[in-house]
Amino acid sequence: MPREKIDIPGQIDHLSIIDKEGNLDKDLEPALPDDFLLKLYRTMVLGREFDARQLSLQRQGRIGTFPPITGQEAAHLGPAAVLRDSDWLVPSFRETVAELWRGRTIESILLANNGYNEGAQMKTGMNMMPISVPVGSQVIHAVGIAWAMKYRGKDDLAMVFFGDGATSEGDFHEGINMAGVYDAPVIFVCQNNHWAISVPRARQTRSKTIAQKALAYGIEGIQVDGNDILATYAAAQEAAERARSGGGPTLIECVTYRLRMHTTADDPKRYRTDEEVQGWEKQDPLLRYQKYLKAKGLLSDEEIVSISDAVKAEIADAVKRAEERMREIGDPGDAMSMFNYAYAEMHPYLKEQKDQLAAELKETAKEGDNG
Amino acid sequence: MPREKIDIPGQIDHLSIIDKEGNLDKDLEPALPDDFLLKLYRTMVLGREFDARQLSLQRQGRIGTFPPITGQEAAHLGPAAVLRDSDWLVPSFRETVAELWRGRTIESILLANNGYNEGAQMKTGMNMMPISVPVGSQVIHAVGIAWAMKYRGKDDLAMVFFGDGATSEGDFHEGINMAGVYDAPVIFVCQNNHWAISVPRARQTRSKTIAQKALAYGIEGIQVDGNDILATYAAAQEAAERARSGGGPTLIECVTYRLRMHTTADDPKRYRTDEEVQGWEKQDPLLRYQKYLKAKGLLSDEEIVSISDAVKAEIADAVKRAEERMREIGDPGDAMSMFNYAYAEMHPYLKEQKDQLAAELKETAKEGDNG
Amino acid sequence: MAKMTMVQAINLALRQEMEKDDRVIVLGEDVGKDGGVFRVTDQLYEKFGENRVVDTPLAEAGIVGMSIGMAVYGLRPVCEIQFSGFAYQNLHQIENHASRLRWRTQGGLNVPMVLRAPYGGGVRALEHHSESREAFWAHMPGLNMVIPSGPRNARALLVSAIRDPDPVIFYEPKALYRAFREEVPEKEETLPLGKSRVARDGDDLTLVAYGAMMRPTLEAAERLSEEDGLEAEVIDLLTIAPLDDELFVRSAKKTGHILVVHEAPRSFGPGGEIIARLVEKAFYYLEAPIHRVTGYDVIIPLFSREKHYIPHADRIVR
Amino acid sequence: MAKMTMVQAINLALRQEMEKDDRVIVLGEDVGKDGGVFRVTDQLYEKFGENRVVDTPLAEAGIVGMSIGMAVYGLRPVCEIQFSGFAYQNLHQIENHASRLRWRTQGGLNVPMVLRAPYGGGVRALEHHSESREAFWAHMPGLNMVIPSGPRNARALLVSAIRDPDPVIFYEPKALYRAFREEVPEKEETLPLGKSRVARDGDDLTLVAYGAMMRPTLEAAERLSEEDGLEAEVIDLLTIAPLDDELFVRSAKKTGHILVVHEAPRSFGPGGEIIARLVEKAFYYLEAPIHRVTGYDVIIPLFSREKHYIPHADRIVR
Ligand SMILES: Cc1ncc(C[n+]2csc(CCOP(=O)(O)OP(=O)(O)O)c2C)c(N)n1
Ligand SMILES: Cc1ncc(C[n+]2csc(CCOP(=O)(O)OP(=O)(O)O)c2C)c(N)n1
Ligand SMILES: [Mg+2]
Ligand SMILES: [Mg+2]
Repeated sequence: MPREKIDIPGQIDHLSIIDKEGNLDKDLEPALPDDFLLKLYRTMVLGREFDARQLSLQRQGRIGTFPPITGQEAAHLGPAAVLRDSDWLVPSFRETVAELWRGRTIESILLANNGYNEGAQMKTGMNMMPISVPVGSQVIHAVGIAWAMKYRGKDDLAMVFFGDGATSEGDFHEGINMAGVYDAPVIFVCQNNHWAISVPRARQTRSKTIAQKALAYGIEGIQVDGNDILATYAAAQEAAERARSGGGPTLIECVTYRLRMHTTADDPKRYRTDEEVQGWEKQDPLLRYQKYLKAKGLLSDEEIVSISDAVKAEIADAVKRAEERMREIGDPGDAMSMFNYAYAEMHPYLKEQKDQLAAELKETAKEGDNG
Repeated sequence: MPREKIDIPGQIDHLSIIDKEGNLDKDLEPALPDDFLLKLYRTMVLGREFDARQLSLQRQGRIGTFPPITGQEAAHLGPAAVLRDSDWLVPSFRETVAELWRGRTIESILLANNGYNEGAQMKTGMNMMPISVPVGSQVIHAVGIAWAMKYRGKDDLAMVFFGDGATSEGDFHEGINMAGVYDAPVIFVCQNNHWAISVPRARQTRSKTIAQKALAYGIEGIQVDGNDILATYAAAQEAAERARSGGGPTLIECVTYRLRMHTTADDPKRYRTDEEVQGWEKQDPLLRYQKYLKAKGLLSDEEIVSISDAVKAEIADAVKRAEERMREIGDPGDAMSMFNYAYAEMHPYLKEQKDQLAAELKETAKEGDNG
Repeated sequence: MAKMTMVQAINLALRQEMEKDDRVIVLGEDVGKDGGVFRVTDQLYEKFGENRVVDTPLAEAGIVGMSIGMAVYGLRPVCEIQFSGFAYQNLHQIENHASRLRWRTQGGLNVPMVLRAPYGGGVRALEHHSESREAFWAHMPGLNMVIPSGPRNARALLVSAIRDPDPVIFYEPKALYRAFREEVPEKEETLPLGKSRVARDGDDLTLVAYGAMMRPTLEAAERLSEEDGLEAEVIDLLTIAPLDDELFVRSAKKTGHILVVHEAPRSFGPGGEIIARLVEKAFYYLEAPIHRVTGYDVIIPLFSREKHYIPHADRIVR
Repeated sequence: MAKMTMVQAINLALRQEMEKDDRVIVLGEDVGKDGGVFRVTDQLYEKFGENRVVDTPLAEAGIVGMSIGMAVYGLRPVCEIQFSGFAYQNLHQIENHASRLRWRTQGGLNVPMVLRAPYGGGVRALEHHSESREAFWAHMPGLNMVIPSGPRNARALLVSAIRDPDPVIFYEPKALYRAFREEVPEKEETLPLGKSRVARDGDDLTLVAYGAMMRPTLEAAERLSEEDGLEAEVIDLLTIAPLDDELFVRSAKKTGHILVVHEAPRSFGPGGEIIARLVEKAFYYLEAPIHRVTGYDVIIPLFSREKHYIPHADRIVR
C-alpha cells in the first residue's frame, strides 16, 4: 500500500436553525413547550439586564471587576437548558445566564463580585462547580465527574464550558483526550466569542474551526451558530442523548461574540474596531429569539416590556438584599472568617495565627476607643 | 444555512514505499546516493548492536537502566537523516540512532547511562538538545527554536521526537498549536511504537491515528510505515521542504514497534503477548532495508557480515574507552563537580556548601589513612 | 503479623480500603495490568478490575484534574504520579483547585483525594527520578503533605490519608520501598495525620528528620551513643504539613541542641520552617546554632555521584 | 530624570534593552496590541512590531517552553505570565528544564530567559490574582528569583535579569505598579542580582522584607522611631534566591533583634530560610526570638477582606 488515504471521519457540520434574518428552519426546530421557551427568553433577558446593572454598579464602585456576558446568552443558556438536576454543570467564568438557570442567586454573584467569599458559597446538591478562573483547568474536572457518574451506573452527564482561548491550554487537551479514552458522558461546550482578551480567534489556533479539534480525539464535534438558542439547545440535546446512551463525549463550538469588554478592567478599543462590534450587534441572540417567539405568537411587544420591567425589578430587589447582606457582614467584614474552610479541622498552628490576629484586632479596637 | 458540512481538510494519508514483503514502490522511491543509503544501513546496524551490547552491560551491572530502541531504528533515523547541520534535533529519550547519526558518541551515551553527568555534556555547535526525560516537555522547545530560526531569517528547521504516549500530554498540545499559529518550521515526529510502558496505543487516545491530530491544529499530518526507512525519510523530506519554504509545521506519525522492554527495569510480559511481539519481529526494519539494498545490488551477504563485525568492533572500542574514562573519573567520582554548572557563577552560599563538603571529604580521607 | 516491605504495606492499605469502600479508586499511569512501575498496585487490577484500578493516558494534570472531579462527585480517588519529578505537570491543579475547593465554596464542596508519588534518590535512577521537592506542597494552604518512614507507618498513614476529607500529597521514599521489612498487622491500623513521633529517646541533642532520612539519622544517633556517649532524641515528622511542631519543640527545650536533616536542597527547604518554629517557640532553650544536614543547592547528580548529595550518617555525626 | 511609576520603569527597561539588543524578544498573553493587562509592555508592539513583541496563544507552558527554545538558540526572551497565579501551569518547564539545562549539558547550553509575572494582593482583584508563591521558585537550584520594591530598582534589576546568562523569575509587586513614582534616569542603570540593600539604617532592630512589603515595613520603621524612639534597620532583599544573607546577618549582629516580613503564607515561606541563615550565622548575637509578620496559612481572601491578610504597619509595629 503506497500512499493511500486512511478512512477516518474527517467531517464537521455547522448547525443553524434561526438564521441571522430570523428565518426558521422548520425541519430542525426542536419541539419545546411554550412555557419552556418563554422561561429561556426570560432568563436571557435577566442575564442581559443583570450585565447592564452590574456595569453601573461597578462604575459606582459598588462591586469589583467582573466579566460581562452580553451577546453570549444563547451560546451558554441553550446547552445548559438541556441539563437535568442530576447532571453537573462545570462553568468557566462567563456563563452567568447558565448559572442563574441552574439556580445560583443574583445576590451570591454580587457578593462574589464585590470580594466576599460568602458569594461563592455552594449549596450542596446544586450539582455545579464554582466558577473557575484558571483558564481551561475546569475542563478536566468535568471528565472526572463524568467518569464517576459512569462508574455509578447513572445516565447523567457533565457539561463543561470554556472559551476559544482555553482550547490552547494543555488542560483542555488532557481532559478531552481522557474523556474520549473513557467514553465519559461529557459535553464540551466552547464559547467561541472570537476573542481571548486581545487575542483574536485566528491567532489562538491555526485550525479553521474549534469544532474540528474533535477529530484529534476521535469524538463527535459540531459547530453551531451560538447566537441561535434553538441551535445551541438542539446541538446539546443531540450530544446529551449520545452521552446518556454511552456514546461518549461531544465537542460543541458555539460561534458567538463578546459584545462588551473582557472584564471591566479591559478596554477593547485597544484591539478591535467598532465596525466589528456593530456587525455582531446586528446578530443579537436576544432580538433573534424575540423574532422567533413573536412569529410563534408567544410574545407580544407589551410582554417584551413587561418581562423586561419584571426582570429589572427582580434585579433591583436582589441588589438591595445583597447590599444589606454586605452591610451586615461589614466591610472588610469579619476577618476571622478567612481562617475557616481551609481544612475540615483547623490545625494548631493556624489556630495560633487566628488567635494572634484576634488579639491584635481587639487591641486596635481598644486603641480606637481610647483615641 | 441549516445543517451543512464545513469545508475543512479532513484527510490523512498513509505512506509506505517498501512493503512488509520488501516489495518496492518504484514511483515513490527517493533518489539517494548509494553511499548515503549504505551509511543509513550502517548506522541502523550500529544502533541495533549497541542496544544488544548495552543490555548485556546492564545485566552485568556495568551501566544503569536505559531505554532500548530495537525495532525503531528506521522510525527515527529516516527523519533525522534529512536534517542539515544547521537544523536542530530535539530528541526524546528513545532515538539513540538519530543521536549517533548527529554525532553523539557511543562513549557519551555509556557514561550517561552509567550515571555520569559527563555523559550528557553537550559540545556547542551540535545543534541538538540533550535527551528529555519528562515526556512531551521537549515538544515546545523545538517550537521555540524554530520560531527563533524564522526570526533570524534562516531556512533551517527543528525536528522533535516523541512517543505515542507523549501525545496525551498538555505540552504536546500547547507546542504543536503554537507552531501552527506561528507557521514555525518544525517537524513533529511521533514514534508510535504502540506502547507507553504498559499502556497500549488504543488506551492512550480514542483517535484512529496519531497523524489525524494534525487536523486539530490546521497543519499537515501524515502516517508512515515506521519500519520502512525510505518512507520515513521521504515523509520527512516532504515536511522539510514545506518547513524551509515557509509552509509551516508537519506532524508525522511513524508506525513502529518497541521490540524490547520499555527500559531494563520493565517486564513487558506483564502487559503484552509474545505473539504480538513475534508478529512485529517479522516486520524488522533492518531486514526489510537489507532486502532493498541487496535487490539494488548495494549489499552482499559478505558485506552484511563485515559491516556487523566492524560495528561490533567500533562498539567494543567505545566501551573500552568509556570504562577507562569512568575509571579516571572514579566511582563515585569527583564529588566536587556536582557543584559546577548550576549557575554561570557560583553564588556564595553554594560555595560555602561546596567548601564544607570538601572539608568533610578531607577529614574522611584522613580517618581512612589513620584507620 | 507478616513482615512486609513498604511496597507491600502500601499495597495492603490500598487493597483493604478498596475492599471496605467502593468509593476508593486507584488511577494513574501503569497502575493496572503492570501493577505500577514499582509494583505498589500489584494484583489490584486483577482483584478489582479496570473500573477500580484505572490505567490512564500519559497526562499528569489530567490524572489529578480527573481525581478532583471524582472526589467532588463523592469518590475517594487515590492517584499515582509515577515519579514526584513529574508531579509539577499537575501542580497547578493542586494549587489552583484541590487545595482550595473547600475554601472557595465555603464548605460546599471538598476534595478527598490522595496523590501518591515516589520521591528521593538512592535507586540509581535516571534524571528527574530522584528529587525531593516536598517543600512545594508543604507551602500550599489547604493541603496535607505526608511522608512515611517505614512499612508500618506507611500503611497506617495511607489509610488515614484515604479517609481524610481533604487532599493529601503522599510522598513515598522510594529508597525504602524494599530496603527493609517490618511487622505489619493484617488488621486495620491508622495513624493521625498532622502528628510527628519520637523515633528515639535521648536527652543530649535532638535530630529532626523524616522519610528516607530516618535511617541515616537513626544510624547517626546510634553512633553518637557508641562513639561519644551522646544520646540523641530523634523526631520523625511523618506529616510535613500542616507541620506538627509540638514534639520537636518539646525535645529542643530538653536538649538545647538541634540538627535538622532532609534530602531536599537546603535553601528554602523544609528545614527553614522547622528552625523558624524552634526560634519562635523554644528560643530561650537553644544552646547552639541549629544546623541543617541536607541536599545541596544544586540538582541531585546522576546516580554515580548521588551518594555525595544525599545526607548520610557521617555527615550527620559531624 | 523623569518621575516614573514602576510600570513605566519596567517598560523603559524593556524598551531600552530591545533597542540595544535584537536578541531580546517580549512574548506572552496580550503583551502586543493590548500592551499587557497592566500596560507594562505599552507601545512596544507599535515600536518593535509583532516579531519582537509576540502575542501568544493562551498557554503558559507553551510560552515558557518556547522561551527555553528561543534562549537555547541564542535569543533573550522575556516572557510575561499574566498573573503569577497562573505560572504553576509552566512550573514544570522551569523545574525540569530552564533551571537545569546548563547543568544537564555541563555548560554546553544555557537558558538566558526572564519570566515576568505580577504577584501579590492589594488591587481588589479576582481569585488567583493576589497570591505570593515566590518560595516555589526560590527552592529551585539553578534559578534566580528577583522581586523589586520600587520603580528605580525594578528597572535596574530587570536590565540585569535580561542580561543574566541564567533564567530569572522576576516577580513584580502589582500593588506597587502605580502606587508611587521615583526618579528613573533615562541612561542605563543596572543592579547586580543576588545582592540585597539597606533601605534604612538603624541600630536597635532589624526588619527584613522585600517587594510590596517594603512600604509597610518602612512605615513601621518610621513609626517605631517616632513612637518608641527605636531605630530599625530595614533590609530589602531584592533577590530572593540565591539569597544574599550578608547584609541581614551583619545587621542582626548589630541589633540582635530581627523581624521578617512577607506576604506569602507563613509556613514554609521565605521567612524560614532567612531565619535559618540567621541561626546559622548570627546565633550568638540574637537577643530575642525572630518573629515573622506574614500572610496566614490560608488562601488570601477575596478582596473585601484581603487587607486583613496582607501585613501592614500596625502588625509590624507590634
Ligand atoms: C491559566 C490562565 N492564564 C491566563 C489567565 C488570564 N485570563 C483570564 S481570561 C483570559 C482570556 C480567556 O479567553 P477565552 O478562553 O476565549 O474566554 P473568554 O474570556 O473569551 O470568555 C485570560 C488570558 C487565566 N485566568 N488563567
Ligand atoms: C511527564 C512524565 N510522566 C511520566 C513519565 C514516566 N515515563 C517515562 S517513559 C513513559 C512512557 C512513554 O511512552 P511514549 O511516549 O509512547 O514513549 P516510548 O517510551 O514508547 O518511547 C512514562 C510514563 C515521564 N518520564 N515523564
Ligand atoms: Mg473568548
Ligand atoms: Mg510509545
